[in-house]
Amino acid sequence: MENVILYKTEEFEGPLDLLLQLIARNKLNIYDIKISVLVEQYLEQIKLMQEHEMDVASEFLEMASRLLYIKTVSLLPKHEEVEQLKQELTGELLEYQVCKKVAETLSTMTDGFDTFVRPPEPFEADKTYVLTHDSVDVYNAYVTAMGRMDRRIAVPTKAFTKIVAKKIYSVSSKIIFVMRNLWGRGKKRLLNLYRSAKDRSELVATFLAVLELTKANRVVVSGDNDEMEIELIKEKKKKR
Amino acid sequence: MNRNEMIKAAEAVIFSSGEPIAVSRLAEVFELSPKETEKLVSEVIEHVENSDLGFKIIKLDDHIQIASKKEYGSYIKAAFDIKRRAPLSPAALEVLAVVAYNQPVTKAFIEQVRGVDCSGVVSTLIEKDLVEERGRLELPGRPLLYGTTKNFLRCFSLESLSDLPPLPENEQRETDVAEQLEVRPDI
Amino acid sequence: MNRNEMIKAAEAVIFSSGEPIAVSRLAEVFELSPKETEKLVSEVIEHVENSDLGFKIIKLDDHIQIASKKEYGSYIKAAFDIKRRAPLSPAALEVLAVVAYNQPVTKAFIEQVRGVDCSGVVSTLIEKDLVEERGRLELPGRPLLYGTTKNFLRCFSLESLSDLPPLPENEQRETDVAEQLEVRPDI
Repeated sequence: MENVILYKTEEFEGPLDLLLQLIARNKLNIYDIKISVLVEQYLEQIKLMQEHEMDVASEFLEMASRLLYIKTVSLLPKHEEVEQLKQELTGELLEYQVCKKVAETLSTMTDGFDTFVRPPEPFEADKTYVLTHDSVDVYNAYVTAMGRMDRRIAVPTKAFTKIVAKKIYSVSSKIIFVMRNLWGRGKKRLLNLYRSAKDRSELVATFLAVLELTKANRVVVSGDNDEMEIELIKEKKKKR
Repeated sequence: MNRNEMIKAAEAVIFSSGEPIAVSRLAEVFELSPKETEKLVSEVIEHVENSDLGFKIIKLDDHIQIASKKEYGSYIKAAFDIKRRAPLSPAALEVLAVVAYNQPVTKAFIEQVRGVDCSGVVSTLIEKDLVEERGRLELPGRPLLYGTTKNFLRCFSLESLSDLPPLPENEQRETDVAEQLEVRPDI
Repeated sequence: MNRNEMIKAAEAVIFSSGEPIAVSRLAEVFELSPKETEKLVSEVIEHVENSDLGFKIIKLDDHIQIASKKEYGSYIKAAFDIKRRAPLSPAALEVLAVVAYNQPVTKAFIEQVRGVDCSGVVSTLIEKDLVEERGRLELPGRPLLYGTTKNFLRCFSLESLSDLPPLPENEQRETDVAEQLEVRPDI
């Protein structure tokens, strides 16, 4: 077993919490995050959660794709965007760190819920509402309340068609795609694998597939930037 | 625990109880014999009495409770009356509106619409005689149904529910949503 | 009415109310100016304090309430069979922290800070009467706003929100981020 962190999902309050713990564990600088280290360990952790058949909240996956996106962008020759993306993440992490600290302080301030109050004295009071309103007040309140409902309930069918219509690429299908590409020649320029991708979803899936294969010691990636090559590891070369 | 502390602890217990509390319960809590408890109770009564406050401890048979002194009843009533004149909160008004336009409805329906728990608001509206119970829905769990009262009509200058301002276009959708949620009965 | 009587009448009103009562309501009941009412309130607090009872008068913002003294909590729990109240979960404390320091806030703001959905936690905090609705934000969708309750102040031994401990180090940044997100209203 590698040096993985054996946390349980329940111990993370969310992806930001997980990131903060990884940053602390690796003594990373929160103001200048080493995205590659973070991505690797973050994905490792997600995989661990999935292996333990835990329900990985969508927020964790969302953050995974966000980290991967930052990493992808940083691999591009021109990557001015990276600094901004990293700064945004740093900002969120700092903000969340403050939130955690305050929560801790608050927890020391409770009276342990040890003070008690009592209900009002049973008093033969007539609490009947006496004010009068215009009937339009009910109407307005109703429209306000329903306005919220429109968003909560009426949205689904129509709003999701776009998302549903969009093809989602699975990582496993892309693993097959990468392997098939490498089978004959055994070596290929990494950028060529991405070239056929039609949208971001496919790009991310291919990228994840490469990461998966690297981790499983099936392929090795070498070189840098657009000269990067991906090579299939032959059975006998494979470590243990 | 010294005597003074025990008296104060007993006061705290009696205070926290909204209803009269059995003397035997105090005996259990402080692990005292009936006789010792009697003594504790009389010391508590004496302590509160001597403090000369706006409320006192009263003993009814084998129960004990704190109550405000009768002579201040008019002030208490005045405070209540002022409270009665406070207008409805926006949250209460919204819940009332959802009940008015969809009655009879379950709490689950109101919560679905507003996205937050509404038990407290519904009880307040019942207390104010703006909303009332209307039987139960014949579904698993038999949830209570709510509707508006006559006082509601009066407070909102309506002669009947049909005088409620009509809803625009989406009245239809409204019904759809209710059906979709399957919490609204066909009545 | 002489001074002593007025103090006792105020005690009766505060006791009878059970829930926190607005100081302004006392002003109305006793027909006093705000300044005179403040004086009356401090005399009431002093009177009850000096009586050395098992309960005390606490100030919560511009409200006052009688509550049992903390040190007798265990006896109250024993008497009424109240299970040890589970401490708040870290998630609940985090949401509470965001609400307390930024109120009024929308759920979207809380989720932005914590990076996770918080509907369930917010409902729980509302049920525990630590958080309450505070109207709606005038933005598309008119999202609900949330703030902390008086019960929150009591449970965290605060007289008012200004007693909250100062934020650690990057207080300035905090505000910047809030502005950047543009979900927080200027209030």
